Amino acid sequence: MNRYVWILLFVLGLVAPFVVYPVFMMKLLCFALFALAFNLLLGYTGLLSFGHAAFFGGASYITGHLIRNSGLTPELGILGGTLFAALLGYLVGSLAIRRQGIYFAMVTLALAQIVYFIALKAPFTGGEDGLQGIPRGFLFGLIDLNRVHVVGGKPLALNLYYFVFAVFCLGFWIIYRTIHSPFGQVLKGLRENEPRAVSLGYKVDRFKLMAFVISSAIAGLAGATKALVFQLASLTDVSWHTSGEVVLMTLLGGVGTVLGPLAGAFTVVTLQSELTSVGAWITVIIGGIFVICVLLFRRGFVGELGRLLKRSL
Amino acid sequence: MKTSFTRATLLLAALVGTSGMAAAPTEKISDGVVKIGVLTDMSGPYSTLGGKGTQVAVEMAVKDFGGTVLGKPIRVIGADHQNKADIASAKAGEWFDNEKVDMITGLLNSGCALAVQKVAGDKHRITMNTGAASTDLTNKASTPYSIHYVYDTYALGKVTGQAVVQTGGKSWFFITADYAFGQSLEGNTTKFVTALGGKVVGSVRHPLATADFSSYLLQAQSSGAQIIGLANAGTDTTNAIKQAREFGIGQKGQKLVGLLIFDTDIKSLGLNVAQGMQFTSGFYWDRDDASRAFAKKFFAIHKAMPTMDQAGAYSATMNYLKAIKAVGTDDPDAVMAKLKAMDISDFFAVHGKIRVDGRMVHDMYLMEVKKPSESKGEWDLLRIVKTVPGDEAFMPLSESTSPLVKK
Amino acid sequence: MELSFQTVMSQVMLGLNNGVFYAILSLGLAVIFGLLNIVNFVHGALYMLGAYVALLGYTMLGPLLGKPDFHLNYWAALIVAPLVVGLLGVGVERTMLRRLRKFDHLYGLLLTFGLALIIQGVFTNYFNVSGDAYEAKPEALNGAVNLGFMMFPKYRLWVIAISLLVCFATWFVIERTKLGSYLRAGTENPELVKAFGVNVPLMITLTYGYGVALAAFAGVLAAPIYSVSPVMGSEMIITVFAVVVIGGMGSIMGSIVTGLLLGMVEGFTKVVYAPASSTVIFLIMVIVLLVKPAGLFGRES
Amino acid sequence: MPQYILETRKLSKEFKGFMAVSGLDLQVEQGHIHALIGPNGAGKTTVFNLLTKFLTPTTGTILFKGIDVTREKPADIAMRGVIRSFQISAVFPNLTPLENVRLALQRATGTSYHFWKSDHCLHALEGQAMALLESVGLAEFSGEITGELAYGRKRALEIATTLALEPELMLLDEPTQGMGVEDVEKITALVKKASANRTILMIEHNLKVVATLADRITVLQRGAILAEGTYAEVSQDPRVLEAYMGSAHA
Repeated sequence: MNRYVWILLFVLGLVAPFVVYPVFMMKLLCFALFALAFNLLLGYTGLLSFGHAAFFGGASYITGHLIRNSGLTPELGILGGTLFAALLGYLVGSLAIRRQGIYFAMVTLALAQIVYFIALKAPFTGGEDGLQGIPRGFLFGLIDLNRVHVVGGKPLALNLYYFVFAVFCLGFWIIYRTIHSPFGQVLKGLRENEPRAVSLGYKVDRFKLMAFVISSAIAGLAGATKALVFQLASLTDVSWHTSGEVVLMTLLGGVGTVLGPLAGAFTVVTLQSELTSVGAWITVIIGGIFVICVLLFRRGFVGELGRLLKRSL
Repeated sequence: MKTSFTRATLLLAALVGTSGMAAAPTEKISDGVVKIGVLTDMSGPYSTLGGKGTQVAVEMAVKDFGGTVLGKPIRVIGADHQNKADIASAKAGEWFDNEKVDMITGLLNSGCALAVQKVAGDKHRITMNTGAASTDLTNKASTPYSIHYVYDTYALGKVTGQAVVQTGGKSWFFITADYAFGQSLEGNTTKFVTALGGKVVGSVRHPLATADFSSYLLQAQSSGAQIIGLANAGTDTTNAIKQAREFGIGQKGQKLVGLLIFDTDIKSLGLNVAQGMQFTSGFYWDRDDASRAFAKKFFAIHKAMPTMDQAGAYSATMNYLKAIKAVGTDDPDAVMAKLKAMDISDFFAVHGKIRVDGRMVHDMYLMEVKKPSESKGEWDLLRIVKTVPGDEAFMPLSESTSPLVKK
Repeated sequence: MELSFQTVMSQVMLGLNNGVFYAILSLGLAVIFGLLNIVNFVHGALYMLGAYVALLGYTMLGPLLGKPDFHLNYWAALIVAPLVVGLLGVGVERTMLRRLRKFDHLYGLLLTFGLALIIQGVFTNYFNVSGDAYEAKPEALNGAVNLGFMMFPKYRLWVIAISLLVCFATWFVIERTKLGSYLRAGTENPELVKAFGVNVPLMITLTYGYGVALAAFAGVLAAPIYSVSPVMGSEMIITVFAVVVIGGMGSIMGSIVTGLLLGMVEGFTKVVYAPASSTVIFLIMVIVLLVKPAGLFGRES
Repeated sequence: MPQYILETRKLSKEFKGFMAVSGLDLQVEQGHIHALIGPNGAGKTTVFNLLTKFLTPTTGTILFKGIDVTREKPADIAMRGVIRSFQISAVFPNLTPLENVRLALQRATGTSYHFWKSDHCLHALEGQAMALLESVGLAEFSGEITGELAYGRKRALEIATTLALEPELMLLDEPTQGMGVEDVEKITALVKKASANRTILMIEHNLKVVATLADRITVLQRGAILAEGTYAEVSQDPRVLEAYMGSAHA
C-alpha cells in the first residue's frame, strides 16, 4: 500500500490526543488492535473464533493483577498478560483446531464461557465489580504514566497516550508482518483451499495453531493495554458480547483487509461513545448495521473501497 | 472530534513547556456554568428503577432550584453507561475533562460506580451516588469527593435482618445471586441475624440472570428454614418470588424476604403474588405530604412513581446546588465541606447527614407489600412498617475502612 | 443437601421442565440448520417475541381495537403467537436470508445476530426490562398436583406434556412421512427434489417459518412461569446453541433428547454446585465435541 | 522383477457396512503412467483418498518405495513426494497463479513458519515459478486472479503447482474432466511432458486419453480389481467390455 497513507495515518495517530479525547482515542486503539488480531484468524486463516474475548479479557485481568497486587511495572504487567493470552490461546487453539467451521466457532465459544466463569469466581477478579483501581505506575520504573499535561486548558494524559500508541504500533506491525510473511502466505493458502494446502505437504494444524496463538497473544496485548488505560478489568471484557463485538468490527471494516479492522473498530467505538444518550436504541442501531452490512456490503467499508480502487488495502 | 484540526495544531504549539495540573480557578463558578451529569443504566436491567427517570428527577431539581445558581446557568446531561465499567469510566473522564461536568449522579451498578468514583477522585470532582449498593463505595474506595446517597447492602441487610428476627424469623435459608453484591447482602444480613440469636441453615448461590428458581426454592423448602432470604435483585428476585408462589412456597410456615426490592419490582409482580413480603427501602413516595407532592409532580412527567434512586437523585442535586449557593463557589473542596456540614432534610431524607466517609445517613424504612384488598390505586403498593433512624441503619464509622476516617 | 429419593425425583421433574424448553427451542434451530444451513441467532429474540404477543394480546389488544374488555386468552395465544412470529419468519426468509444462500453460512449467523439485536433493542425501549407478569394463566391449570414425592404445579405438567407432544410430532413428520423425506432430500439435492415437482424455495420458506413458530410457541408456554422481559431470549439462546451442538447440528432426535438430558444435568448441578449451573453445559459441550466431533447424535461427514 | 514405487496389500475401506474398497492389491511401477479406470462408484477416488491419507484404511497396508506408510498423515505423504490433484480443480482462487505455484515452491525453502520475515524473501522463487507457468502455457496469466481463469487453465495451473514440488509420484484425479476437445489435448500433452522422470497414477474417464498415455491400466469395479494390463490387453478383456467399455466405446 501507498507509503504516504501509512505516514498520514501515523501522523494522525501522533496528533490525535490534541483533537480527540485521549481516553477515547486509547480505547479505540485497544479495540482496533483487538480487531486486527481477530482478523488475522478470520480474514487470513479462515477461522471464526467466537470466543476471542477470553484472550482480550483474560490478559486484562492478569495484567491488572500483576501490576496491582504483585507491584510489577506496567510494561512487565502487559508482557505477563500477553504471555498468559498466548498460553491460553495455545490451550484453546489445540482443542478447537481439531474441529472445523461452525463447530470450531462453538468450541471457542464454549471455552470462552468457561473462562468467563473462572473470571467470575476466581478470588482476585472482584466478581462482577471487576478488578478496580489498577495503578498505571512508572514505565520502566522511570516514566510516570499518570502525568497529565495541560494543553490549551485541557488536561491530557500524553505519557499514557504515547505509550498506548507505541504498543498499538508494535502490535500492528506484528500483525502486518505476519500477514506479509512466508507464514502468512501459507495461511492464505489454507484459508482458500485447505485440502490442497494439505496435499502440498503443509501440516495445516500446526499453521492454524500458530496463527491462533499469535492472534490470541495480540488480542491479549490489546486487553492488557486496555486494563492500564481504564485502570480496571471487568467481566464485560470476557463476555460473549465482546466476542460478538469484535466480529462486528471486523466484518464492518472488511474481513481480510489490513485497514478494515481499524475502520470497523473506529466506527463501533465511536457509535458506542456518541450514542450513550439514546438508551436502548444503540442496540437497534448496531443490529441494523449488522443487517445492512451483511445484506449490502459483505466486504465491509475497506473491502468495498478496495474493490472500487482495484487494490487490496 | 469536536475541535477543529487547525485548533489542534495551535494546541500542539502550545504544548511546548506546559505540564502539571491546572491552576485553581479564580472565578466563582468554573467555566461559567454548573454542569450535572446523569450517568446510569438507561437501557439495561436496571433502567426501570433508574434510567431516564433519574435524569427526569435531576432536571426537575434544577428547574425547581430556578435554573441558575450564583447567576450562572445550570445544565444537565445524561448518558447510558450500559453497565460496562469501561464505558462509564471513559464517559466520566470525558465529561470532567472536556464537558467541564462538575458533579455526576445516578451510577446504578457497583462496578460502574466504583470505576467512576475512582476517576472523579483522581480529578477532584464530585460523585453523588444514588443507585449502587456496594459498601466499598464508602469504605476502601471512598474519596474526599464521593457521596453515597441512598442505601447500601449493610443498611438493607441490617434493617431487614433485625426486623425479621425480632418478629420470630430465627432460621434462614439464603438464595443468593453469585456475585459480589449478592454475597455482600447475604453476609451483612447473616451478621445481624446471628447477632440476635438467629441462625442460617443453608444457602445456595445462583448465577446472575437465572430464569428458573424452582430448584433453589425446593432446596430452601426442604431445609425447613422459617425465612427464605432473597439476596439478589431485579428479575432474579421477581422470578424467584413468582415461582415460590407457583410452588406454594412461602405461604405456609415459611416466609419469603427480599433484601433489595424496588417499588417497580412490586409493580411488575402484582400485589397478588407479592403481598405480605417485607423489605427495606430508603424512600417511599406515599410516606408524607412532602413525598407525595414530589411524587405527583414526578408522575406527571415520567408516568411512574419515583423509586428511591430517582427521588434520591432529586434530593442530591437540590442539596448540591444549595451548597454551591451557600459557599458562593462551585469549587469541589468547598462544596464538599459544606455538604458534609449541612443538615439534609427534605421530602426524601429525614435527618440526613453526610459523614466524613461520604455516607449519607438518613432514616430507612421497613416496608411491607399490601394485600390487593388494601390497595386503593395502581401505585398504592406498600406500607411503612417501621422507621429505622439512620444511625442505627448504616454502618457505624467505627467499623469503616475508609481512608478518610481517622482512627 | 443429601440426595434422597425425594430430592432426586423432584430435581428430575424440574430438570425435565427446563429441558422441554431447551428441546423445543433447539428442535427449531435443528430444523432450520438442517434445511437452510443457517445458525439462527434470532431464535432467542423470537422466543421472547412469542411471549410478548401473548402478553400484549392479553393486555393491549382490546384497548387497541376499541374494545377494552377483549383479552386474547392463553389458548388463543398458543395459536396466534406462533402464527404471527411464523409469518414474520417467512418475511425474513423471503427478503433477507434467501439472498445469502450462496454465501458462506457465517453470513446467515451474522444477519440473524443483527436481527436479534434489533428486536431486543426495540422491546427494551418500550417495555420493562425487569419483566412484566403474564396474568392469563387459565384457571384449569392453577394449583398443584401431588406426585407423591413433591407438589408439582399443574401448569408445569401441562408444559411438559404439550412440549413433548409437539417435539415428537415434529420428529415424526420429518423422519417418518413423505413430506419429511422431501424436506430431507431437499437439503441434500435440491435439483433432484425440484424434478419431482416440489417447490423447493417455498418448502424452505415454510420450514423456516415453522422453526421460528416453535420458538414463539415456547415463548407463550414460558410466559406464565417466567417474567416476560426483552432479555429473556438473549439469556437463553447461547445455552440452546450449546444444546444443538452437543446433540449434533441438524439432528432432529438429537436435539430433542439432548435438550431433555441437559435440562436434567443443569438441574442436578443446581443442587450439587449451583454457581456452575449456567456453565456446566459448555463444559459438556467441549468434552462431547472432543470425543464425538459431530455431537452425540450427529453423523460424521 | 519390476520395481514398484507404490504398492497396496489387501487395502480395504468400509463405510457403515458398505465396502467402498475391498482387498485391493495395486502395484504401480516406477516411471509408468498408470491409469485407474472404472464405472462410477467403483471406488477410484476413495483409493486416492486412502493413498494420500485423507481417509484411513479399515484394513490393509500401503507401501511407498517399500516403506510402510499406512499410518502417516496427509502432509507426511506429501513430504515423501506423493502429490495429488483433486477431482474438482484444486487451486487457491484468490491468489494469483504465480502465488499458487510459489506457495508450492515455498515449502522446500523451510521458511514457512517464519512469521517474522517479510515475504520479499519469496521473490527469489518467482523465476522458477514463472518457468513452471511457462511450461503449462500460463505465463501470460501469472498476475490474474486465479478464480477468474477458465476451467482448463485452472487444471493446468494445478499441474504446474504439483510439478513445483518435484513429486516422485503424481496422483491426478480426472485431469481432463469437463473439458472441451482442445483443452483435453493440451492437458494430455502436459501430462505426457510431466511424466518424464516420474511416476503418474491417474484416474481418467476419457479412454482416448488413457489409450494415449497409460503404460498400464487397472480396471476397478465395486472396490476390487476387475482387470489389469496394457490398453490393448484390457480393452480385449470380455469382462471389462461387459462391465464398462461396451457402452463407453459405442
